[in-house]
Amino acid sequence: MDITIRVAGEAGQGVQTTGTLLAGVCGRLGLHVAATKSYMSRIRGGLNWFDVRLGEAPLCAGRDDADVLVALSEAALDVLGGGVRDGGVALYDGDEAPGAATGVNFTQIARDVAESKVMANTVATGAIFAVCGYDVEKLCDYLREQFADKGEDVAEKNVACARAGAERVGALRGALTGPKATGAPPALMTGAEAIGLAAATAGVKLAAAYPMTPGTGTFTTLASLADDYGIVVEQAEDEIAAVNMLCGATYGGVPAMASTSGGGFALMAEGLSLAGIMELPICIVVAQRPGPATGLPTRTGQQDLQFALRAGHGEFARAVYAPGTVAQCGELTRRALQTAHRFQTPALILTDQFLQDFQTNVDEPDRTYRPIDRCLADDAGKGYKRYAVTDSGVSPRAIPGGDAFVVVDSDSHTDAGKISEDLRGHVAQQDKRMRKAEALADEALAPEYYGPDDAERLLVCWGSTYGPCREAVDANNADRRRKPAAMLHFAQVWPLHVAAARDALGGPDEVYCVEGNQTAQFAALLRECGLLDACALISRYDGMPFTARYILEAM
Amino acid sequence: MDITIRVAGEAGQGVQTTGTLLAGVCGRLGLHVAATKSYMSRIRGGLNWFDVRLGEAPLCAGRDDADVLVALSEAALDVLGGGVRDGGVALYDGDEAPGAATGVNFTQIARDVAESKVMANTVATGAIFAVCGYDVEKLCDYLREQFADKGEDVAEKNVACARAGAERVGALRGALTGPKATGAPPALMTGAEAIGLAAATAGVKLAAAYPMTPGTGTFTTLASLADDYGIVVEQAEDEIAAVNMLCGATYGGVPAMASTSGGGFALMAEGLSLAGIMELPICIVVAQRPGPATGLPTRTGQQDLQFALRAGHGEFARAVYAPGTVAQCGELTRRALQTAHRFQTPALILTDQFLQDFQTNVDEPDRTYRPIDRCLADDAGKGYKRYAVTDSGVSPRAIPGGDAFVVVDSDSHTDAGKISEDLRGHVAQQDKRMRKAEALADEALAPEYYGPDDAERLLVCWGSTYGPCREAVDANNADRRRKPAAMLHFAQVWPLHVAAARDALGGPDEVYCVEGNQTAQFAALLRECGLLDACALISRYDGMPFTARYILEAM
Amino acid sequence: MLYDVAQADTSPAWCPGCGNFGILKAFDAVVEDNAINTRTLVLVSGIGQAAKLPHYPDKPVNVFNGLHGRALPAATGIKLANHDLTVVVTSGDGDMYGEGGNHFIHAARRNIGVKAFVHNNQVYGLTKGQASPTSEAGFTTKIQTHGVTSERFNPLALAICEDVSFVARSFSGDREHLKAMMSAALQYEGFCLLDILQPCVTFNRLNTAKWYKDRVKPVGDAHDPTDRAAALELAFTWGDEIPVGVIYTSERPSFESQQPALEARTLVGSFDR
Amino acid sequence: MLYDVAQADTSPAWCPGCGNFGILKAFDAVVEDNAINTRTLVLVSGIGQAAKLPHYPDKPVNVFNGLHGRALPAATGIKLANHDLTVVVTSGDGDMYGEGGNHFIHAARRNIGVKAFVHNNQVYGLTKGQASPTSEAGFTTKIQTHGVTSERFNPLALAICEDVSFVARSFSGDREHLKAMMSAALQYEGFCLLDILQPCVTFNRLNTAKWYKDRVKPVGDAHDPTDRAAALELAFTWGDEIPVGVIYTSERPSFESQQPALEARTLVGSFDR
Ligand SMILES: Cc1ncc(C[n+]2csc(CCOP(=O)(O)OP(=O)(O)O)c2C)c(N)n1
Ligand SMILES: Cc1ncc(C[n+]2csc(CCOP(=O)(O)OP(=O)(O)O)c2C)c(N)n1
Ligand code: SF4
Ligand code: SF4
Ligand SMILES: [Mg+2]
Ligand SMILES: [Mg+2]
Repeated sequence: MDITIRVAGEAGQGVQTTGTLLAGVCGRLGLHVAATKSYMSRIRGGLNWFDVRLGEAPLCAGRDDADVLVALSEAALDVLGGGVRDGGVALYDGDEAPGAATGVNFTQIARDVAESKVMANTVATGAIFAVCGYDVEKLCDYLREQFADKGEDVAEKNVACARAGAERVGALRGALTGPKATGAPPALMTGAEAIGLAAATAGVKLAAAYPMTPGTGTFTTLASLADDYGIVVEQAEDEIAAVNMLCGATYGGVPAMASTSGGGFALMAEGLSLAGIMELPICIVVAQRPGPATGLPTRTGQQDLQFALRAGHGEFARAVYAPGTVAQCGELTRRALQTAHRFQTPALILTDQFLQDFQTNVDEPDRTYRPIDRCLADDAGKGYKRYAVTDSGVSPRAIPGGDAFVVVDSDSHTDAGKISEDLRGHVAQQDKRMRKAEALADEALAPEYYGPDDAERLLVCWGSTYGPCREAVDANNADRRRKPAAMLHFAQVWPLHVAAARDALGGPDEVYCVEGNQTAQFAALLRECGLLDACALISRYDGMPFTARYILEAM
Repeated sequence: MDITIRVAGEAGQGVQTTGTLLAGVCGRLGLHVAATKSYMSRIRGGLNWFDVRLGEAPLCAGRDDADVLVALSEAALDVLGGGVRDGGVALYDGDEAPGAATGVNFTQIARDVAESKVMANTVATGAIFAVCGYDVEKLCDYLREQFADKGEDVAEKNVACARAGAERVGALRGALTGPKATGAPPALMTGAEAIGLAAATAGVKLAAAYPMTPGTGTFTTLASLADDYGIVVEQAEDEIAAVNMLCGATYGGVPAMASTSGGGFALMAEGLSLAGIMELPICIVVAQRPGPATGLPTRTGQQDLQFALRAGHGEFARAVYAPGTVAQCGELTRRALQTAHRFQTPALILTDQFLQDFQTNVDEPDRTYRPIDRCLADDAGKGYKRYAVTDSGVSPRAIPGGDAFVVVDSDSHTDAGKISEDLRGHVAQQDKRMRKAEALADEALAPEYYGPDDAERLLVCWGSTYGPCREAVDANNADRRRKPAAMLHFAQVWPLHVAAARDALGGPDEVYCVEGNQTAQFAALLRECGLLDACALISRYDGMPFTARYILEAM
Repeated sequence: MLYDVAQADTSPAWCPGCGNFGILKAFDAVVEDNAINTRTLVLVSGIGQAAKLPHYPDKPVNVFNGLHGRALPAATGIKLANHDLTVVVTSGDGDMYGEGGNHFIHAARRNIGVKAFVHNNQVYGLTKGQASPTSEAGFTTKIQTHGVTSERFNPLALAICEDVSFVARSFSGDREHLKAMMSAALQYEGFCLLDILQPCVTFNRLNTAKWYKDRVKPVGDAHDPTDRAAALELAFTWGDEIPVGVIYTSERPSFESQQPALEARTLVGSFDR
Repeated sequence: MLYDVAQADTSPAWCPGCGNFGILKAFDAVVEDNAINTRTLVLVSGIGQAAKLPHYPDKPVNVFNGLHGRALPAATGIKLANHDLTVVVTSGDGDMYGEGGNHFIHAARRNIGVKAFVHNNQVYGLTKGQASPTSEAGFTTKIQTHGVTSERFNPLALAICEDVSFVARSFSGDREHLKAMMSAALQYEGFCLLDILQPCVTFNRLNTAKWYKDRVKPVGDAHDPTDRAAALELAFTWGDEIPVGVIYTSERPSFESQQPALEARTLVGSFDR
């Protein structure tokens, strides 16, 4: 049992504020929440929507249609009105609503009740509460708490607005029955925030980035945490500067991270290669959006997998993670940082607009500072050689400022880091570095199998498609007429856990690769790795996220 | 029957001048010449060598060992002395030669004969002529011709030097029997020059690049041809500027080209993606060298294949050529430019230090200006839509300045090129663009099969390994005890001619992939394309080019 | 289910009250008043709110809306391909001075015949309000939580130091002045920098229209724009008074006028020879 | 068959007579004379002939020899990670003003506490003699076959315009002067630009040691380096006389001194908290 409330309107009309308030209070009440954002690349006007899906069990994706549409503009009603399911409710911020919608003039009510246009979002939230049959007083409590530091007046005005909104829906009160609170964890978090928080607690000390949607959310989160965790946050002049700052900072001894999107990542490719040869543990969040070039800057997609796997000239080891859930965003950020430091090589976190903005309940996040192990050699001194040749390929790593002199070079170098054109030494160093790739492969995360053991259909996916695929599996299996299905999700896309993948891929007859791109990039990778011959494809590259329905229909 | 003369010494000692003179005169005499360069990333000192291989039949690779070593420094003798084959000759530029070498003090002779240190290279060439049993007077004729515009005095001094050099080898005169002239085409050309000349004759009008070894040779060639062909040659402030200048110039209506190497190409990845969405026919020469990062800047390798295939965010069509010979450098440059224009999408030419510097006989190159077809729509006018949706995916292309307004955008756009967030329109345009990938695949060059039909062993290769592989095939097949072998060379690595490749790969039992990288990147591509399962690998990544011997020993 | 959002994709995508409107209107008027041949006019931009301008003029024009930060090299390529075209770059401060800073230096050094109209709102608009290279010290944002500490980038000074043909400043709120500056820039052969103060009503609450209006002051007739020292002095003047007008001009020949290959005809004109 | 070329890979990889030797010797002397703790000294460079310097000092030092053009952001990262380190960038004119131009602008804007010693030989040495951003107009090369037409980049002027802590020029041929300038730069907190005229005996036949020697002229005692206009005047002086010495100084605080996170300790010192 779940319902979706879609708040829609122009940028600047309060779509985001209303949605955030609604999601926040519902989380606090113990409802399972999944909020998704759809917006245009503009600051005012256009059509944005914010979906708050509520349920009695964990939710990990959005839906195509909505139960409640709160339209703040006419265009919102025009475009999205058809997406309200039969029996659903459409509210319109105006006195006369076109078509089947009900006019509730949130803005006017806010003006009347509180002499404030901006509180229209509270009015709307009150109205939504009433329509879904929730007790508006619970919303009022939440508002009092939220506005506590803004003074009683502001709080009470908001309370009055909420009540007025609830009242004014009239006959629509209780038109729908919202899911019951089932004690879901009250804290909500987005993917972008989860990455940022995990980075801060894991000890990232320099966040250097250049703003780029949808990577910016993580950068902003790190900025908001900077004072608490002692982080220097610097907006670089461009992405090239950012990646080279990371290289410098990690050389200097602190974990460092950047967030960006495809175009910015493209500019970082040379720096990635630098981290490869210098063996620096830099970490980059690549939040995908549809390309090529500027493409659709505020939409989602999974088109940069193959690019992320090969970006940078020359050959070097890397780890590429692709979290599927908000929780994984946190876990894998920590893991990426730790892996980068253990193996002294770059790690990428491949996410996308959908997951960056996806907001859901999380267990109260552990905010304690618990830095990763930087894996430094503490006994380095005279005669220290930064690139000593070892069996594992990992050389003892020291940082400058101590007893050892630390010499690193982008040229081919000796084991002491000195520039060198010794061809044999070059091979020795190249072999040493590439041995780390083997060790990395041994550590690769096994893909997660979800579904019955005897599934006949398998949805193979990676990254943010976890949620929709998992829901598609559940929906498929709920229907007895359909062949049983399972999901195989890769949260690490490089290196692959070959044995586990082979195992899981061997069973089912029908294998589908679900990917947010046109050329089936992950399927290509599986073929390249000898893991899969042919498979069916379920692809989407229109900029919108997958939903369970989309997948089910394509199966 | 072929011999290799290796001229070696410090940078700045005249290795290059001597080698070039020797190669030049031998070409003029109708000998088959293959000259290769091995040099360090420094301007003076170190150890460079220039191999001139002479034969009675076309030569397409260098050799590991040498018949004649002309050592201009002691280090040259130390390091390369062991590489002189039994019965070979080592000359040393000094009175007393260490070890088995013979001292011929070229420098002193030049001073004595011509009061000029620099003419030591002419003395050395004279000496080489004598050792190989060639008539030094033929060299003298050539010198007179070469120095005609420098005045008789200079010419005659050189002649005197050549004669003196020949004389001073004494008993070594005729120690070896050089191959006979067999009427080989007298003109010599390097890969870098062949690309540059082909670009100029094909109508490249803007060459914008940032210097980077080993790409610079092509840029320099274009600069030298600029006056003859009316080319603007601009050294960009960085590679990002270069690629964006190309985008601007091709939009403006002229073919445009850049040359670079891996690190510079990394910086161009975003611009490549721009050309993808804007559908601009830019052309980039990527001359590979070993990475990661700065790596070995003057050595050779084939490590950037996978990167070149996926560089740039988002999904778009591209063509990637990988010439195997100097002749192919010319042909494929023209083809790359024409393909880029036919399909309005970027084309890459993947070469490397070995091939850029490889110098060999070519049929008198056609220097006439014969511009490619830019495939412009000449009837574009009012209501023109740059991105009209067509079956082929190719839209009629107009350029600004005429009747049509030409609107291009890096954002997702309408068929008229206007920025647009219409998701359906986005898909329509993306589909349109990707249809070109299919057409490109239909046009792909079939790989070249060389060897007997019943070969049991197949050497699969791409790019500059053509020569060594072909020679390895010949050497293999000359030995009756060995299983017959053939070569399958891909001069286009994307898209692949799948049918032809499948056909050729199906036959032989033993398939070897010969690649100048560590991770078998082309083999991975073949696997990805379903063309090859497992295969043996012959790889080299020490910075030196393959030789037939290297391959034979690895087979 | 793919919603048909196209109809909500209204144009221009700017906020009501944004200074960009004033720039667009001035531009339209300049095209109209000077009877500029739009067939040979190319508007080039990068990415940002300002960078959308090329899509919005009244009259149709040729448009190259390229990558963030890369308008200048693209414009350079266009101008070299066909120097008969009038090439105008119209883009934001982040675009031109941040991501595009290196191209700004070198376009100035070349003195390429491109006119750069920079919508300087002292903020990153499209990405929602981060500081730009021209943000004031102390300007706080969600990234610069303790305020900007870096020195404001001084584009005028740099352009003057590199001796470009024309350097001016104007204000989006003064239509007539802005038109005059745009028209003047279009007269010059080499690189022209027109830095346009432009209020961003959404993200820049510091440098508002009023803030600018209270400060802009036309340079007097006494100013000799060929006097580099005087021009630099004006370029450094920023506070209670902000000079607007033609700050600097130079006789240095344009890049394209010194290219042997362009003497007889344009590159595109010589393609078929 | 892989020849063992290692033994021929002698060090330094510079041409005999190159101005880089003078810079290296001055640097070694400064380290020696000032008893600089080399354990907390990091030399950062990009790629080029100049950029090899970090590998050659007498005493061992920490070295970060990064990408072409990217020394400054790397140095910024190092300084932020551990601002107790002395971070010196020693690289070429192509590296710093060509490929690295944008970082130069923004390092100056930040006033990050990094000392940039630029070996300005007015040419690209390592890639065999193309023009650099500081090449003279008319300088011909295999690429610039008709000679450079772009304006020489004026790094001093830019750094002065962006109000960095210290701007000086010296000459590799005047050891004492160069040592004095290096030592002075090491005293300042913020960004220090030391542009060092350096003959390239192989590729620059125009700006030879003699050419420089004939022209360099120490700025007199009368010059007040805190006077921006006077400093700019000197920055523009280039011809029969080329001023060397401390051109400009500023009291502007360094970037790192304004970072709240760095108040108590270095980032690296706070990692384990
Ligand atoms: C390579 C790259 N990095 C980052 C971005 C994201 N981005 C788009 S516009 C912009 C800044 C815009 O600022 P400005 O140029 O001042 O324009 P405004 O929106 O203020 O008019 C940024 C950072 C991008 N599109 N491409
Ligand atoms: C991205 C990239 N582009 C180009 C190069 C090639 N490259 C190496 S050094 C150099 C120029 C060096 O000039 P400069 O910095 O002045 O140093 P110099 O050799 O003159 O001391 C270039 C273009 C490179 N290494 N990386
Ligand atoms: S965000 Fe600022 S600059 Fe952009 S349109 Fe809105 S007001 Fe104008
Ligand atoms: S090429 Fe020039 S700068 Fe480089 S080492 Fe030689 S003389 Fe010095
Ligand atoms: Mg702006
Ligand atoms: Mg230089």
